[in-house]
Amino acid sequence: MKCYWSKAALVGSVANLIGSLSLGLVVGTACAQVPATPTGEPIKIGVISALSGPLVGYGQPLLDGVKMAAEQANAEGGVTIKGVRHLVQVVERDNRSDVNNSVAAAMSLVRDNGIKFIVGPATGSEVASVVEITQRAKVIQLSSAAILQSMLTKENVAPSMGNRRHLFMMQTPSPLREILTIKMSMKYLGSPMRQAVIVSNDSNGDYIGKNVEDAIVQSHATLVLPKVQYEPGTTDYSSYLTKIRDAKPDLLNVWWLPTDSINILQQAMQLNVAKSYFTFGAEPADVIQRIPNVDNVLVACGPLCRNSSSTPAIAAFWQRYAKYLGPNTKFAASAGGAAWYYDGTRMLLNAMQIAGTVDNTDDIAAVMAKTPFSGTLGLIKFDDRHRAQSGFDFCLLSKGKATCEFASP
Amino acid sequence: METLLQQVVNGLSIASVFGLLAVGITLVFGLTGIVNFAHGEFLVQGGLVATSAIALGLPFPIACLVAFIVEGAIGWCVERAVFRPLAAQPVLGFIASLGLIIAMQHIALKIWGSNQIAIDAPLKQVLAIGDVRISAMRIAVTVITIIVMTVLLVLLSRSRWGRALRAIAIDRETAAAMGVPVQAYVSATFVIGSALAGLGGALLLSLFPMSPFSGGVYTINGFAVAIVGGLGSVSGALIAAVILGMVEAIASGYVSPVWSSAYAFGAMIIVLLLRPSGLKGGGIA
Amino acid sequence: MNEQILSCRNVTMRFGGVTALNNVSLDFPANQVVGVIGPNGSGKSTLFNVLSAERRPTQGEITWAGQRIDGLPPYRVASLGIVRTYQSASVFPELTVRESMEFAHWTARKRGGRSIAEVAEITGLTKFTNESCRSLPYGHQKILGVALGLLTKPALLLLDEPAAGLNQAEVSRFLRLIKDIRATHEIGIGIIDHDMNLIMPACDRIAVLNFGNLIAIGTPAEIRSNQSVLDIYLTGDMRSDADH
Amino acid sequence: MIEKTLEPSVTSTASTFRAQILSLVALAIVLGVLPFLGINSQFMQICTLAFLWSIAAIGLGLLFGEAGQMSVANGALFGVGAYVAAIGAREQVLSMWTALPVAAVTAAFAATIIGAVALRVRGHYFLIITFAFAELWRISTVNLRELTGGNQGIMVLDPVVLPGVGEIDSLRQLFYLALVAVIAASLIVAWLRSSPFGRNLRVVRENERLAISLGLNAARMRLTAFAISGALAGGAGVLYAYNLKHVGPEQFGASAGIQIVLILLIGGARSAAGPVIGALVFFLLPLVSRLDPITTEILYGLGLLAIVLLSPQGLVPLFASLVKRAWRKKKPSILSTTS
Repeated sequence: MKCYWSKAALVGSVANLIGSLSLGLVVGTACAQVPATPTGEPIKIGVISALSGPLVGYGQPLLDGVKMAAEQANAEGGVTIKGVRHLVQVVERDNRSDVNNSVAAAMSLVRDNGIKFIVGPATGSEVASVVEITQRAKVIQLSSAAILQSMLTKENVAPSMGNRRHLFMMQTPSPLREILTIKMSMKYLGSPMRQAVIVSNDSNGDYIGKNVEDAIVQSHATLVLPKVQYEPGTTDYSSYLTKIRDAKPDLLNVWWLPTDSINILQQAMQLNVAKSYFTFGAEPADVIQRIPNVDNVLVACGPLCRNSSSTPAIAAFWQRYAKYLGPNTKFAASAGGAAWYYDGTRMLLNAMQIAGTVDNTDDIAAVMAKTPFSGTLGLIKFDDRHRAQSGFDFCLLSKGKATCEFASP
Repeated sequence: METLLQQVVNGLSIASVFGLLAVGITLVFGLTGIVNFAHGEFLVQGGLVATSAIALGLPFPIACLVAFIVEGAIGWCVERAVFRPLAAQPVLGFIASLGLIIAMQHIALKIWGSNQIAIDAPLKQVLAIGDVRISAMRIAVTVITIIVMTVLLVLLSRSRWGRALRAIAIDRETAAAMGVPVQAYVSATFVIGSALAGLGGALLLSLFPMSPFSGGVYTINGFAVAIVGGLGSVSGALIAAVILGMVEAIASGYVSPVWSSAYAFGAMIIVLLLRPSGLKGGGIA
Repeated sequence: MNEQILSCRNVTMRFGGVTALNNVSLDFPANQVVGVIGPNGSGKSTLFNVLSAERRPTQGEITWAGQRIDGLPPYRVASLGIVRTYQSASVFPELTVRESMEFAHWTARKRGGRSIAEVAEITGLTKFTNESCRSLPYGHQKILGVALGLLTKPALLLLDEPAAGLNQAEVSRFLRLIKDIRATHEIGIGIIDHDMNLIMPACDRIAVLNFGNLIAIGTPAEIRSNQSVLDIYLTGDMRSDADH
Repeated sequence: MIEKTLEPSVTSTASTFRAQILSLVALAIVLGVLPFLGINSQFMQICTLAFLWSIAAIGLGLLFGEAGQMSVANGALFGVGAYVAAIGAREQVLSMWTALPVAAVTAAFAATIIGAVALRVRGHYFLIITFAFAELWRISTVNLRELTGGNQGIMVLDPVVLPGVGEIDSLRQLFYLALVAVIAASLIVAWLRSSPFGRNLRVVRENERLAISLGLNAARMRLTAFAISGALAGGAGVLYAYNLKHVGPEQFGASAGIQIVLILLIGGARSAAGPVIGALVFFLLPLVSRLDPITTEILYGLGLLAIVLLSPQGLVPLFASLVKRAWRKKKPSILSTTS
C-alpha cells in the first residue's frame, strides 16, 4: 500500500512538472487517458446561490455554470493532481435570495463540510456578509457581484498576507467595462458625440454611472446631462426619458439592470429620445421580440448573449448549456452569467493542477491570481485586485437583425 | 414647453396605470375591510395567464377576458377559503395575504419561470403631435381604465349592489339587520376586485414586461393611490391617480428620480394626517 | 367636604343643521342623584357625551368645582372624578371581571379608590370575579359597568340608561344597588333613563329635556305634577317609548 | 362549566408571570444545551440569527399581542439599530456595547415619531402608514449615501469584545450572546405583560372608549408600547449588524418588517416563548426540507395560511392547549377510577 502511494506521488510530481509547463486543461485530458491513476477524494465545490425568491434569475445560471464545469471535468476523467485522480463534486445551497440564509449556507459549507472552494452568491449584500466567513477560513470564493469592486484592494489580496487573498471577482470590473462599451458604441453607432446615461440606483449602478460618465469624457464625446439614476423595478420611465430627450443626445447609454434595460429601451424609442442606443444586459433576442425592426441599437450582454456564437468557444458553451436550459429555459434570464462561473470553476480546477494541491488554498489562490486562462470568455486574467478581466458579447441590432462580436478590454 | 406638455402626457399615462392598480384595492380594502397585500400578485398572475392565453393563439382582447375570468375565479376561491373565515380580524387577513404572496409568487415561478415575460403590444403605433409622443397602446389602456372606472361608478351609485355596499361600508351590523346579505355582497366585491386585478395585469403586460416578483411594486402604488383617494371611493382613486401620476412625472422629471417612489408614500402619510378618510373618504363613489 | 358641582351653562350642541341641545343649563351636585328624562332624540345622551367631554359643545361651558373642563381630553375629565357608563353594556370582553376591576381600581390609585372586594360585594359580582366579562349575562355586564365606575372613586357617576334592556327584576335590583351606593359612598349620580320605576324612586331632582330644550326641573313629585311634562308624555306613557 | 369560563381568561390575559418565566427557563435550557449536542455550524449560525430576529418580534409581540396594534415599521426600527451600530463602528465612536443603548434610544425615538403620526389613524390605516415609513427608511438608506454608504452598505468588522472575556468571535460564543439577549428581552416583556402597564395595554385593546372613560390615557399607552417595541428592535439590530458584519439597504425596511410579523405570527404573539420558536421555525423549516426550493416556498406560504386559519394564536399556544387537553382528559379518568 505504502509503496503504491509513493509511486503515485512520483507520477504526480511528473504530472505536476508537465502541468506547470503546459495548460492545465491539456493535462486534465492527458491524465484522463492514463488508466492506472488511482482515484482520490472528490474535490468538493460549494455553491451558494438563489434557487428561490426574487434573485433566482441570477442564482440559477450561477449553479448551472459550476455544474457544467464539474461535469465536463468528470467526463474527462476527473482532475488529476500529483497522479491522483479527483472527481469534482458540486455541493449546492439555496440562499432563498436572503442574507441570513447565505450566511448559514456559508457556515454549512465552510465549517460543517470543510469545503475549501465556494462559488457565489451572485448579489451584493449576500456576498458582503459571506466574505468574512470564507476568507477567515482561507476558503477560495468566486463571485461576479459588483460589490466586490469596493471590497478588493491591492493590499488585502496581497499573497500570503492579504486578508482577502482568497476572494476573486469574475466580472470585468469598472471602469474597463465601461471604457470598452463606449469604444464599441463609437465603432458601431457612427461615433455619437452627444451622449447621456440612465442607470439603476443599486450597488452595480453606483459604479457604472460614474465610470460611464468618465469613459464618455475620455472618448472625447460630450456628456449632455449628468447620469439619471432610477429606482430598480420602476415600470414607467417616460418622465426620466423625457428629461433626457430635452438634452438632445445622439446616444443614450442604458445601463443595468437587465430586467429594466429592455423596458427602458422600448419606452425611450417610443419617445424618440436619441438617435441611437446602447444597453447592457438585455438579451438581443428579447429586444427584437419586444421591438420589431429595431435599429441603431448596440447591446452588450453580461457576459454572453443567449445562443450567440461570436467565437467557437462561445458556440460550444451554448451547446453545452442547452442541455441544462432544456427543461428550464424558464430560468434563462441573464443566462449568459453562467459563463463567468463556468470559466471561473474551470480556472480554479486548472489552478489546482498547476499548484499540485487540492487543499492548500494559499498556493491555489496564488496560482489563480497570476495564471491567465483561455476559456469561453477569451483569455481571462486577474488584475492586481483579483478582478477578472474578460470580454463579453456585443450585438448590433439593425433592421431587426442582430450581428454579434465578442470583444475584450 | 413641449417638454412640459410631454411630461403632462406622461403623468396622465402613469395615472391610468395607477388607477388600474387602485380601483381593485379601493373596492376590496375600502368596502370589505380586507387588507389584501396579495392584490399585486393577482395582477401579475393575470398578466401571466394572459401570456399563456396569447401563446395558445388567442387574440389580446380575449386574453384580457381570460385573465379577468381566471383571476375572478381564483379570487372567489381565496375569499371563500381564506378571507371569509378571517373577516372578523382584518389584521389576520393581512397576515394571511402575506402567506398568499409567498405561495402565489413561487407557484408563478414554477409555471412561468423567473424570466421576464412580455408580449408584443397589439397596438405598436406611436402618435406624435410635434415633439409630444405617446404610444397608441397607452392611450388604449387609459381609455379602458376610464371605461372600467365609469362603469364601476355607475354601478356603485345606481345599482342595488352599490347601495348595499354603501350601507355595508357605513355600518355592517345595521346593513345586516336591514336584511342586506352582507356576506354575499362582500364576496362578490372581492371577486370583482380580483377580476379587475387580472384585467389590469393583462393590460399592464401590453405596456411593461413582468416577472413573478413584479407584484410588490404594483401593490404598494395601488395602496398609496387608494388611500390618498379615500378607501372605497372610486372617484377618489381616479383623482388621486391623476395627482400622484402628475407628481411622479413632474417631480422625477424636474427634481430627483431616485426619490420618485418616496413621493407616493409621503403623499399617503400627509393625506392620512390631514384627512384620515382620504380625499373623498367616508362615502362611496 | 367642599361643595363640588358639575354644571353646564348655556350649552348648545349642533350637528350640522340639527340642534341636539339648545342653551341648556343644569347642575349635578356631587351629593345628589339627578335624573334626566325625555323622549328619544330629546338630547339626553348628547348631554352626557358633552358632560364627559367625549363631545365638545358648540356653545356654552362646562365647569367642575368652578374649573372649566369642556375641551379637556375625556380621560382627564374622568380622572377629575366625573365617570360615565354606557347605554349598551360596555366591558373588556376578553379580560376577567377581576382584571377589569383591578384596572378601574388602578386608575384611581392617586385618589385611593375603594377596595375591589367591597365594590364586588355591593354590586354582587363577587362570585363572577374569575369569569371573563364576555361570559357574563347582559344584566351583570351593565352592573359591571357601574362597578368599574365606582372603583375609580368618582365624585360624580353618570349612568346612561342603566335600565335599558333589563327586565323588571333586574331593574329593581339596580334600584337597590343605587340606594346601597348612596348609603355607602360619598358620591353624586346622574341618570338618564326612560324607566320611571327607576328614575322616580332613585332621584332627588329630575330634569326634563325635549327637543334639546330643558323644559322642567324639580323633585320627582313636582315633575309628576308638571303640566308641560305630562303634555309631552301624553302621546304615550313614559315607559313604552324606551329605546326604539 | 368552570373550565369553559376559565378558558378565555387563560388565553386572553397573558399567562401568569411565573408560567412565562418557567417556559422561558425551559426554553433557555433546551436551547442552551444545543451546542453540546454537536449541532453543526449552519444550525448554530441560523439559530443565532433567528434569536436576533426574534428579539424584534418579541417587541412587536408587546405591541400586537397586548395593545392589538400591528406594525410593519419594526423592520425599519431593526434597521435603525443596525445602522447606528455600523455607522458608530465606521466612525469609531461606538463599540457594540455602547451602540446597544444608543441604538435602543434612537429606535425608540424613531418609533415615537412614527407612532405620533401613525397612531392618529386606526386599524388597517395604522398598518399601511407603518408600511410607508418602513419603505421611506429603505429609500433613505439608499440615497443618503454619505451617511449610510448607499447601496454598498457598511461593513462592520469590529470584533465583539466581552469585558473580562476579551474578543468573542467563535460561533458558540456569539450563539450564547444572542441567546442571553433573547432571554433577557423575553423576561423584560414578560414582566411588562404581567405589570399594570401590560394590563392597561390589554384594556385599551379590548375597549378603548371604556378605558378612556375610566381615566386612562389610551394614546400614551399605545405610543409607549410602540416605543418599547422600537427599543427592542433597535437593540437587536446592533447585535445583528455585528453578526452579519455588513448592513445594506435591502436587508431592512418593509420586507424585514413583514418577516418580523410572520415570525411573531408563527410562534404566537401572546406567549413568552412564541417569537423565539416562531423564528426558529421560520429559518429552520426550509433548511430541513428535502423538496426542491421552489416547492418548499410554495408549501411554506400555504403553511402560513394554515396557521392563520387554524391557530391564529400561533403554534406555541396551539401545542400548549393540546398538551393541556391531553392532561385534562387523563385527569377525570383517574378520578373515575378512584371514585
